[in-house]
Parts: sequence; structure tokens; C-alpha cells
Amino acid sequence: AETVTVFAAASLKTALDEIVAMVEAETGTSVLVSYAGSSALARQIQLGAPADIFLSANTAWMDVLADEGLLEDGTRQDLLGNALVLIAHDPGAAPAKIGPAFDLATRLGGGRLAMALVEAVPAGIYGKAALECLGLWDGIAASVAQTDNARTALALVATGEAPYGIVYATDAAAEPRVTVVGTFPANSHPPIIYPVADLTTRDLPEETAFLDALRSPAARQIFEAQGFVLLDGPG
Amino acid sequence: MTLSVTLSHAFPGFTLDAAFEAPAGITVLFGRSGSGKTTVANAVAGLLRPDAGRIALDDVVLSDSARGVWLPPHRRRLGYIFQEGRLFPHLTVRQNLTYGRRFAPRGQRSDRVGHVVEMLGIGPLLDRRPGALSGGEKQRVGIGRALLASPRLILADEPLAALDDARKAEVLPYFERLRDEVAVPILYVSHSVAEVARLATSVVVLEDGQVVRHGSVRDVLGDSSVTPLGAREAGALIEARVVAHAADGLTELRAGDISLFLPRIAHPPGSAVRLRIAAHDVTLSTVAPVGQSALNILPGHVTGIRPGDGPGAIVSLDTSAGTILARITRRSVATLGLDAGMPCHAIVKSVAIAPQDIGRQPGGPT
Amino acid sequence: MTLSVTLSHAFPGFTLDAAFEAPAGITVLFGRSGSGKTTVANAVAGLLRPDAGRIALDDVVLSDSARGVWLPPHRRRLGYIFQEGRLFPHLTVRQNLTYGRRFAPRGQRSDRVGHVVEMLGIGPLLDRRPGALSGGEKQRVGIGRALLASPRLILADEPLAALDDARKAEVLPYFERLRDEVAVPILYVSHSVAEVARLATSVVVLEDGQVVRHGSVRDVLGDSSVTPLGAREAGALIEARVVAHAADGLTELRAGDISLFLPRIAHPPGSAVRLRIAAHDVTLSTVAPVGQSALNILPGHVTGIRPGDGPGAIVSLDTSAGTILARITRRSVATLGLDAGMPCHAIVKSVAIAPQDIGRQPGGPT
Amino acid sequence: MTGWLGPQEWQAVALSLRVALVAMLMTLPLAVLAAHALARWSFPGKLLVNGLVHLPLILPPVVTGYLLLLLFGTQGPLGRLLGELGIVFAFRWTGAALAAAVMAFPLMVRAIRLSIEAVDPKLEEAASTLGASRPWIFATVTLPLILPGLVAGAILGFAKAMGEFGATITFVSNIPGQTQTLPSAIYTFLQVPGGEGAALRLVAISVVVSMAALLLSEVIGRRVAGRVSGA
Amino acid sequence: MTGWLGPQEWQAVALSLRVALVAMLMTLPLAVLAAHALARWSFPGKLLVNGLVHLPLILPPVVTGYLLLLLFGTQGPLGRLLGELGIVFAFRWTGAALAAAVMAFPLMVRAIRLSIEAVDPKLEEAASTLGASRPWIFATVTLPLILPGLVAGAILGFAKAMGEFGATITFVSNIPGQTQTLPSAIYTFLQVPGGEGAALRLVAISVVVSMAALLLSEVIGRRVAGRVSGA
Ligand SMILES: Nc1ncnc2c1ncn2[C@@H]1O[C@H](COP(=O)(O)OP(=O)(O)OP(=O)(O)O)[C@@H](O)[C@H]1O
Ligand SMILES: Nc1ncnc2c1ncn2[C@@H]1O[C@H](COP(=O)(O)OP(=O)(O)OP(=O)(O)O)[C@@H](O)[C@H]1O
Ligand code: MOO
Ligand SMILES: [Mg+2]
Ligand SMILES: [Mg+2]
Repeated sequence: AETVTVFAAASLKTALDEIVAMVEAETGTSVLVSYAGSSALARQIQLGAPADIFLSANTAWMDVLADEGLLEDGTRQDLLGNALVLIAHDPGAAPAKIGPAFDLATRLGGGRLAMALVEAVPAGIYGKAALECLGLWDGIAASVAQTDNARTALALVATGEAPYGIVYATDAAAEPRVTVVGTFPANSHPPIIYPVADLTTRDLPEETAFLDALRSPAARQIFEAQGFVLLDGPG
Repeated sequence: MTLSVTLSHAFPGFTLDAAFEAPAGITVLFGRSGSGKTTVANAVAGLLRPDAGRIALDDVVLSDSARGVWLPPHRRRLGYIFQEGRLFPHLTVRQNLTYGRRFAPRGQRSDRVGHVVEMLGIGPLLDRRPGALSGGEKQRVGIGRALLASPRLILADEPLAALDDARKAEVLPYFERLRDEVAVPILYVSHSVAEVARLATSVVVLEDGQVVRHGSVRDVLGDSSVTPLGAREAGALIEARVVAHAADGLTELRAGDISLFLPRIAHPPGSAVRLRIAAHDVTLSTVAPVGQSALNILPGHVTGIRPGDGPGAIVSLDTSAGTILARITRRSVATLGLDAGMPCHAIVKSVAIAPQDIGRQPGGPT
Repeated sequence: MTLSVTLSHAFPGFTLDAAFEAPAGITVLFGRSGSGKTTVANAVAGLLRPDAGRIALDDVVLSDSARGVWLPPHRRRLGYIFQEGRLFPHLTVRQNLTYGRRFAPRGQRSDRVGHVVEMLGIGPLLDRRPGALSGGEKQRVGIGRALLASPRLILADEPLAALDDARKAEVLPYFERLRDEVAVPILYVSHSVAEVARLATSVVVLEDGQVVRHGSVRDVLGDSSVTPLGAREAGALIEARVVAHAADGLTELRAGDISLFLPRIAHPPGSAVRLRIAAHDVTLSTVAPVGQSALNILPGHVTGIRPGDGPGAIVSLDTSAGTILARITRRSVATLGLDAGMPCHAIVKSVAIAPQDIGRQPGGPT
Repeated sequence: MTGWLGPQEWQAVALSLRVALVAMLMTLPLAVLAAHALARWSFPGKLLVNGLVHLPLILPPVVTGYLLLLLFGTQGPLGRLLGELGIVFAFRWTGAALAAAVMAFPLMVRAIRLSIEAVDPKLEEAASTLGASRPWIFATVTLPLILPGLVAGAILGFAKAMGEFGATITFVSNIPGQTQTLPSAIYTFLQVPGGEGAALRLVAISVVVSMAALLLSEVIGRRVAGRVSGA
Repeated sequence: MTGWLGPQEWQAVALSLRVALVAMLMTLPLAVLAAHALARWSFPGKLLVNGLVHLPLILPPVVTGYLLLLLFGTQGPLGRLLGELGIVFAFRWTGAALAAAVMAFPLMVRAIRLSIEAVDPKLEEAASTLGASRPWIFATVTLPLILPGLVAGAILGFAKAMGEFGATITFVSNIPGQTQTLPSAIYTFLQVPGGEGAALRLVAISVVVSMAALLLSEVIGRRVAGRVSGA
């Protein structure tokens, strides 16, 4: 059988590795996954990378590929959803409802709020949108420490360098050294979506099989164990 | 083969402006420290591109600024013995010695390696690297390296300066042999009049970058009027023929109709030799000397007396062996009443003629 | 001050095993290329840590392997004139010269900079960097640099090798003055017998890393039985006193009850001088010589005749000026019928005594 | 962003220059020391030191940044210690300089070490016979002779510091005006579709600045080399 | 993942070694040439060449990777050209080697250039008077004398190649067994919560391998230096 090459956002590694192992065991299809930032992967696909399937951490880069006609018609789906949470280093941090009344600035008390790059990295973009939507952004903008990805923001909070951070629920769930203070309302930011699509590079039955496997009950279990939400709608 | 050199080059604070011809044989470049000797050698080697000038070896033009000719150093095929060694630190002594061999045309490759090594006494050093050699050892390896490149011109920049007398005496004949047998022109930088007298075919005297005197060694050394070398160094060159080697260790020579006796020299009977008799080693006597140890007495008559700056005077004497110069005090000139035309005897001790002052007569034209 | 040296050190293929004392004055280390001279100097300077040995300057122990004493080079306060220059390429000549000044104790800092510069003829070079100096220029700067460090011991490794005779004649007196006035012991490596004769207080002769002869210069040079320096180099040292400088440029000396005449020397009347009369410059006569140009006639009688390997013999003569050595042919010994006890005249030309063979008598003990 | 570069980008340019310069200057003495020790001394643990020096070259920058965070963060052992002395790296431009310095260090040490190894010990010996102590010899003989290597090391360090990104953003994150260096800004633009143009402008600035530094170093290097060879 | 390292990690180790070795060996001759040209020749555009050589040091690695992708990708002008000759870099281990080589190049050139500048031209002159042509002099005099610099350059290049990540992942992505080098693997582990342990194991391997190479280079360097100084 042919080998399927998947380009996937690096934040999906833990879940995807398990699913790939499962698929390989069940079907004998071998699957190679190249994990990197969504932007790097999208550019590589634009420039002729031998990828069969793309799993992006945001919709913007998938849109770019769609515009260039690099997606197999009708294969794009919104695969996963995620939530945005406020985390704290202090295990005793009081839970809070995050809304316009939430006094984040006081909570920070002069400390830093760790986020992914607010102009560039999806987790940061969503976080800034949410804070703006809630009217909190201006109060804390100067306190934000931006990192090159959500994982590093998580690390800043885990090590206590920053008392608070905004990360994906999936990240927070896996890090025992942080405490979730509250979840941002889903309507405070654009929906967090991980779209997937088959690319026009090749047309193999194994690709379709893999896409189907992503939606199998076993896969759902794996994704949900990581804190993702399996979305139903097509892209 | 004749090397002809016309050069001018300016360093800040020093200007070289020299023209001379170096005929086959050994041309000694003589001059004080900083007078431009090494600069001339570098220009001949192609390591310095002079501001202007022409350097040719017979009809092979090595460089000619007027015609834009410039032969790169590696195509000049010369052997340069550098004043400062310049041995290759990463190669063994043996590899240093044979470095130039492969570049010599196949037929002309020197097969004298063993011989050169033995002469220079560097056999035990062959597998060492130059880093830990003594000063004189380095210099000897440098000499060997240049000689073994089978060059068609040798540049020797004070090659014997760091050597002791015994070693000098071993190496000098080798240069003589090169001069005579291989007919390689040799440009030889030296401070030592003994070396000049022994080796030189012609002499170029540099002073502040200018050639102040240039001619055959006999003219330069024997001329009492110029003393670029210092009055002490005046002396006459005598050409003689070996007559016989006596059992008591003396060699009899004949120069003109005069017999001369020297401590045994290596040249076989019949061979032509050249000896330098330093003016300060000659005693003059108005009467035929008796009862004294000096064996060589050359009768002649005074042709000239040239008083020096100091207490000395140089007396030229015409003898059947040729012109002899004697440096004596002006007081003796007066006491003896010497005057031109007077008959006079030159007395020279056998042993006063130093071994390094006796050389084979050069084969080439002088 | 006396430098005492006991050393043993092994390089692969070379073993040094030397012990000697260098009294105040100049001790010349003499020996063939590769005999270990530089190695000794390096050990004294602290640049080589010998396998075993003790080096002390009077009661200052520089190193003592038995007691684990080791003074680092910079605390030995010596001036080392290196065989290979070792000038600092990034400093100007002036900066090279004054490099050691600041390390000398304040009171002892040399104020002779101008003087040394003039003596060495390096005035025009002061603002240049060593890279483009000629060989002799480099060597002169190296000499100046060591002298100006106000050292309490000078190590001079062939300091004059690349210098022409005229320059040598200018620099030599400076070493004499150091020897006599500053009383700095000087360990001086040289190949030149003339330098030895002129400068040395004592001589250490090295051969293959062993001291084969060691003693005062008079003993070593005047001893006809050992010729570590080659028979040609035998000669006697005469001590004399300057009597007067005559108008015709001659200087009259008195040695014992004999008058000697030399070309004008610089020492004032009354001063004690030392001259070396090379054995090969002495002619012997059984009759009182007449009608000849040599001005110096020393009557005496034969005390010994030692035939050499070759045609020569060395005749010792007892004169009122001291022992004189004459190297003449065995043939002349026979012809003149010389024998011990016989009266005899030594004839020496005034001009045969080379200026560099005349030195001030060293002040220190010999 | 209006105009060719917005104020935030200019800030990044200024900050990068400051970070790179400070990183280079602060590291230089230490690099000289390390290079000298590695070239000329022998001491126990020399191999370990040599390994440590090279570590930032071997490790992916993100790892280096992470290790810096663990060590020099406000919670880290060294960070705590220095914090009491008033020296804070976390989220400051000083931290960016530290990251850049650490990343540049192996390059500087190598260049300087090579130069030191090329200095003829005979010259240092000569200085010692003239009475100069070891530190003095170093200052007056060794140091001037290794200037070309020093300049080369400095320019390597500066260039590396101008380009360093992974360790910096991991250690001190990206706070505009404080820790947002040029490479962070460039990275930001590259993450979003259509950001290439803006990224390119910043790349151009980075290249121009570094090339100017390079040119300067060549000129200095040539002058220094000329002085030493005595022309 | 069971056991200390999974097969995919071992693959990454093997690939990284191959990539670093090939990058180092292929670059060395070119680095020597560039270093020699910069140290000894004068030619028009020398400053430009010098700038180009340093570019990968100055640019953030991601930018370098992106430029490589643009140039050497299957769609890039050079990629197309070389593709017709059967040389493909895009998304192959050869591409990872190219990225590593490009990143290591300035470090190697600097080290070698410093060594060349330290060679006494008088020795080369001496060789020329003995009849050796320029290339021959280079091979028999210059090259042996710069061996310490060559070794230093090689080890810097190797270490850099072992640690290179940004340019590699941007250029050839992160495909296990094909382009996933150790640093890429480390990076991916660091992207997910809980991956630190696995990342740490890979870091340890990377460090061990590079330290072994470093040790080897020190030994070689010392032997070479000893030979030259003639001990
Ligand atoms: N580091 C070393 N390793 C091995 N042999 C050495 C070392 N240094 C010197 N030698 C050898 O020791 C011997 C004595 O060397 P030294 O330099 O003392 O000689 P020298 O008497 O100064 O000779 P020259 O007059 O030629 O300078 C030489 O044969 C030399 O090759
Ligand atoms: N590159 C240079 N730049 C400036 N001056 C120079 C350069 N090379 C040589 N000189 C000067 O030119 C003069 C002649 O130098 P050269 O080396 O030819 O002398 P030399 O006759 O060989 O002397 P020595 O007997 O001392 O070796 C010296 O004064 C020297 O300082
Ligand atoms: O998966 Mo991302 O693009 O590093 O947030
Ligand atoms: Mg010269
Ligand atoms: Mg010596």
C-alpha cells in the first residue's frame, strides 16, 4: 500500500500520533506525519510539498490553499474545536467567570499575562479577540508577554515566570502545574477550528480512509481525551 | 649564463637604484646592513615587483617593467637560500630538502641528496621537523633545500652567517663546485671578505641602495684606492699553479717564476688556484731577508705608495707573480725610505694564507 | 656577580650535561652548530625547564630542581638577545626597545635609550614596525631591546652574526663597557674567535652537549695543546699599557720592557689594554731583523715547540711582554734549527693586530 | 502599519541593535578568557568546559531558551540570586541580550581561540624575559596579536545576535519595545498569510545593519592586520 | 512509545548524523575556497561575497529556510534546474543537508579564513621560489598549515548542523525518516504538553553525539598542531 503523508499543526501531535498508530495497525497503511507550524506547512504545500492531507490549526491558512485550488473539492472539513482558558500558576487561584466584569488587571498585580503572538499565532489571535470583545484588552495590553506558540506561553505559567496565561483548554489539561481559572465564552472570539482537507497532490484511496479514520469513534475518544471537541460540520 | 639586473624601487625612506651584471660564477653582493642586498635578491626571485627595471638570465627575461613582462617566481627556477630560513614547519627535514625536486625538469633532477646531506651534516636530522632545530641546523637545511631544487640560478642571502668556522670550511667548497661544475650563476650576499675572496667571481658593492663599485673580484679587492670594504680588507689575488705536495705537508706553487709554499691544499699538481694575500699580512724588506721563518719571499719593485687616512699606507709591488699589496705603517715607509721604482722584497708567511682564502680558479670568464 | 650553572637535559637524540661558572665579565659559550649553546641560554633564561640542575646568580637561586625552586622568566631580570630576533611585530621599533623598561626597578631604569639607538644606528627606524626591517636591522633592534631592560644578566645568542664588520666594530665596545662599567655578567654565544678574544673573560667550550673546556680566555686561547678552536685560532693575549699616541697615527704601548706600536687606539695614555696576537701573524727570526717594515720586534727565547698534525708547528716564546705563540711551518723549524732555550725574535706587523682584537682589559677577576 | 515601517518596527530595529551590541561587548571579555584557557592552559575539566561552551551551538535554540528560562527566570536559581542583586533578565531587554550572548558565545570563542593558537609562543617568551608578567604579556603581546581574531569573533557574535530568535523568544517572550527584536518581528509577519512583504522589509533592514557591521569589521581587521605585518 | 527511544526517534538520530556529516563534508571544500578567496585574493565584488557568506548567520533561520524553499523547492528556479539534472532537495534528506550546510557555512569560512590569514606568506613565497605553482603551494604548504582551522571549522559546522532546526523545518518540513532531524523531533515534542521527557532524551543524545565529535576534533587538532610546531 502507498504511504500517506500528513502535514499537521504541531499542537496536534499527541492525539494524532495515537490515531496514526491505530490506523496503521488496523489497515496496514503507513502514515507519515510532518508536524510544524501551520504557516510553515501551508507555505510548503503552496510550493509543492508532497503532502496528501493537511491538518491546520487555523482556517486562514486553509483558506489560502483553497483559494489557490490546492484542496481536493469537497474534502475540507472542520475537524476539531477547542476552547480558550485563562490559567494561573498559583494552585490556589480562585476560579472566576470570565466576562466584561472580570478584573484581569488586578489579578495580574503587575505580573505578566503569557499568550501566543497576538498578531500571528492562532491561540494569540483568538485570545486578543476575546479580550477585546470583553473590553479587557486595553487594560492589560502592556502586560502581555507573547511567545512564538501557545506551548511556550503554557511553559511560562508552569514555571511561574508569568502568573497568568491564556492557552487552549487542550494545553491546560495536560499541564499539572497550572490551574484553570476560567474559560472564555465561546462567542467572545471567532470559533476555534482545526480544518482538515485532502490535497490535490495525489488521489489515493488511503487518503479517504485516513480522513474517515479521523472521524471514527476511536479517534473521537482520543481527541476528546486531549480536550478537543470533534466538530461535525463540513468546512 | 649571465644575469643582468637593472632595478629601481622605492620604499618609504629607502630607494634602491641598482644595475649590474652577474656573469657565470659567483657574484657577491656586498654592503652594510640595510644597504639593499636582500631587496635585490627578492627582486631577482620575483618576490618583490620593483617599480621599474629589467632582470634577465641570458636571453630569458625574468621581468621587464617596460614591456610588462613578469615571470612568476615558480617559473624562474632558482634556488633561494633565505636570510631567515623559511623552512616548512609541517614537513620533516627530508621533505623540506626534497620539496623542490619534483618541479625540476626530469633530466635535471639532482641525485645529490645523499651528498648534500652529508656535506651539511644533517643526516641525523632528516626525520625531525624544523621547529626544534638549532639556528645553524636550520640554516643548513635551508641551504640544502635550495641546492636540491636543481636551480639555474642560486640566490644565497648570508648562507653561512650562523655557521661555525669548521662547518663553513665544509660548505664553501660546495659553492665553489657549483660555480665551476654546474655553471650555475650564484648571487651571494655576504659580509665576510674571506668568503668574498674565496668565492667571488665578481663583486657588487651596495651602499644605501646604490651600486658604488662593481667589477671582478681582483679589481675590487686589489684596488687600494677604493676601500669600500675597509682598508683592512685590501689584498691581492695571485694566480698560481700547483707544483707538488711535499712530504712535510707543504704544497709548492708556482706563480710567475716565484715559488710559494703553503700548507697542503687539496688541489692536485697541475691545477690552477687562486690565493688572496691580504695586504696586512705582507711584510716588506729592502734587503733579502735571512734567518727567519717566513718561507715566501717575493722580490719585486715598488710601483706605488698610497698613504691612508690613518697611520698606514698601501704599497703596491710589482713581482713576477703579479701585483702584491702590502699594508705597512707610514713610519716604516719613511724609515725604509721606500719610493716608486725601488727594489723590495715581500715576505709572506705560509700559514698567514688562510685556507678559506685559497680557492680553485673559477672556470668561467672573470 | 657569578652565574653558576649545572644542567642536564635530554632531547630525543641530544643530551646536554653541562656545569660551569660564569664570573663577572663576559663568558663566551663556544661550540659547533647544534652543540647545545642555545639550550643552555634557554635554561638560564627560564624558557626551558631542564630535567635536573641548579642555576644561581650569586646567592639568588634561579632554579634548583633538587629543591623545587623555579623562578619564572619574568622575575629573573635578564636581557636575552635571541638568535632569531623575536621582535614584537605589532610594536614600533621604539616600543620594542622600551618594552622592558617599565619592569626595571625605578632607580635602575636605563637612561641610555638615545645612546643605544645611536650606537646601533637604528635612529631612522624608530617609528617603523619590525616586519619590513632588513636582517641586520632586526638583529640590532633585538640587541637594543635587551640592553635597555636594565638586566642583571645578559644572554646574547650570536648577537653580531648578521652584522657587517663596520657595525660589529661599533657594537663590540658597548658590550665591553657593559662588562666593565655595569658589571653585568654576560653569557655570550659566538662562533667568532675574534669576538671571543676581544670580549671574553672566560670561555666555555661545548661539544655535543658536554663542556670540553672551560677557563679564562687566556688559558683557552693561549694553550697550544688544545685547539678546540682550530689551530689557526691559537694566539697569545698580551697585557700592555698605553704610553703615548704619536703624531703619525701610531700608538705606543709598553708590555714588560718591550715597546709595541699599533695603529691609533681609542684608549688614553696610561690605560691598560689587552691585545691578542694571533700565532699565525708572528714571524720568527734567529737574527735581529733589519731593513724591514715590521715595527714590533719582541726578543725572547724558545720555551717549547709543538708540532701540529699538518705542516705547522706552534712555537712558544718567552718574552718580557709575556708568552708569545708563533705558528710557523715545520720546515722553518728545521731550517732555522729552532730548539728549546734558543734565543729568538718574534716579528709582528703593527697592522696585523686587528682593531677588534684589541680590547680594554676587563676590570673583573679573570 | 502605515509608511514603510511602523513605530513598532523601528522600535524592534533599535532594540535589536542594542541587544546585539550589548551581547557582543559583554561577551567579548569572557570569550577571550575562555578562548585563552582552552588554547593555552591545561586544567582538570577542560574538556567539560569546552563542551559547555559549544552547547548552545549544538542544542536547538528553543531548548537553550528553555534552559535559560529555568536557570535565569525569576523562579530559577540563578535568576533569584541575581534578582537580589538587582539584575533581572526575565521579560527585559537584558534577557534578550543574555540569550543572544549565550548563542553567540561559541562562535566568538572559536574565532578567538584559533587566533590565540596562531600566536607564536616565542614572542610571549621574549616578553617574559624582558620582565613582563603573564597578565601583562597577555595585554601587551597576545591581545594585540589576536586583534584580527577578536574582530572576527565580535562580528560573528554581532551577526548571530542580530539573527537570534528561538532562544530569545522562548526565554523573554516578545514584548514590543522591551524584548521584541527584529527576528521576532519577522517571525510574527511570517506566521500570517500575506505578511511576507512586511517581513521582507524587516529582513532588508537586518541585512543592511549587519552588512554595515561586517564592512566595518573588515576595515578594522585589515588595518589591524596591516599594522602587525608592518607594511 | 515504548523503550527508551522509539524507532522513529532512532531514525531521527541516524538521519541527523547523516545530514550533519554530509553537510560538513560537502561544505568543507567550498568553505576552504571561499575562505582563501576572502583572505588572500582581491577581486571585484569581494565585499558582496563576504556579505553573502555571512547572510545565513544574520537572517533568522526561518527566513533562510523560506528563501531556500523559494530557490530550491520543486517550483524554485534553482530547484527546477537541478531537478533536471536529477538532484532534488525539496523534502528529501538532501535538503536537510543543504539547509544545515548553508547555516554552517559562515562559521566554517570564518574559522578557516582566520587560519589562512595566520599562515606566513613568506613560507608560500619560499615554496614558489622552489618551483611550486599556486595550487601546488596551496595543497602542500597552506593546506597542511591551516589544518587546525580546518578541523575547528569542520567541528563548528558539524555541531551547527546537528543543532540546526529553523531553516531545516521551514525548507524540508518534518517528515519522519526523510527530513525529521533530531532538532525537529525535539521541537515537535516540545509543542505538545507532556512532551518534555521525550524531548529531553533526544537532547541528551544530541549532546552526546556532538560532544564525541568535539572530543575527536580536539584530539585531531592537538595532533595536527603538535606536528606543525615540530615537537
Ligand atoms: N625541542 C627540541 N627537541 C629535540 N631536539 C632539540 C630541541 N631543541 C634543540 N634540540 C637539539 O639539541 C641540539 C642543541 O641545540 P641548540 O639549539 O642548543 O644548539 P646550538 O649550539 O645553539 O646550535 P647553533 O649554533 O646551530 O644555534 C641540536 O641538535 C638540536 O637539534
Ligand atoms: N617592505 C619594506 N618597507 C619599507 N622599508 C623596507 C621594506 N623592506 C626593506 N626596507 C628597507 O630597505 C632597506 C634595505 O633592506 P634590505 O633588506 O635589502 O637590506 P640588506 O642589505 O639585506 O640588510 P641586512 O644585511 O641587514 O640584511 C632597509 O633599510 C629596510 O629597512
Ligand atoms: O500549531 Mo500552531 O500554528 O504552532 O499554533
Ligand atoms: Mg638582508
Ligand atoms: Mg643556537
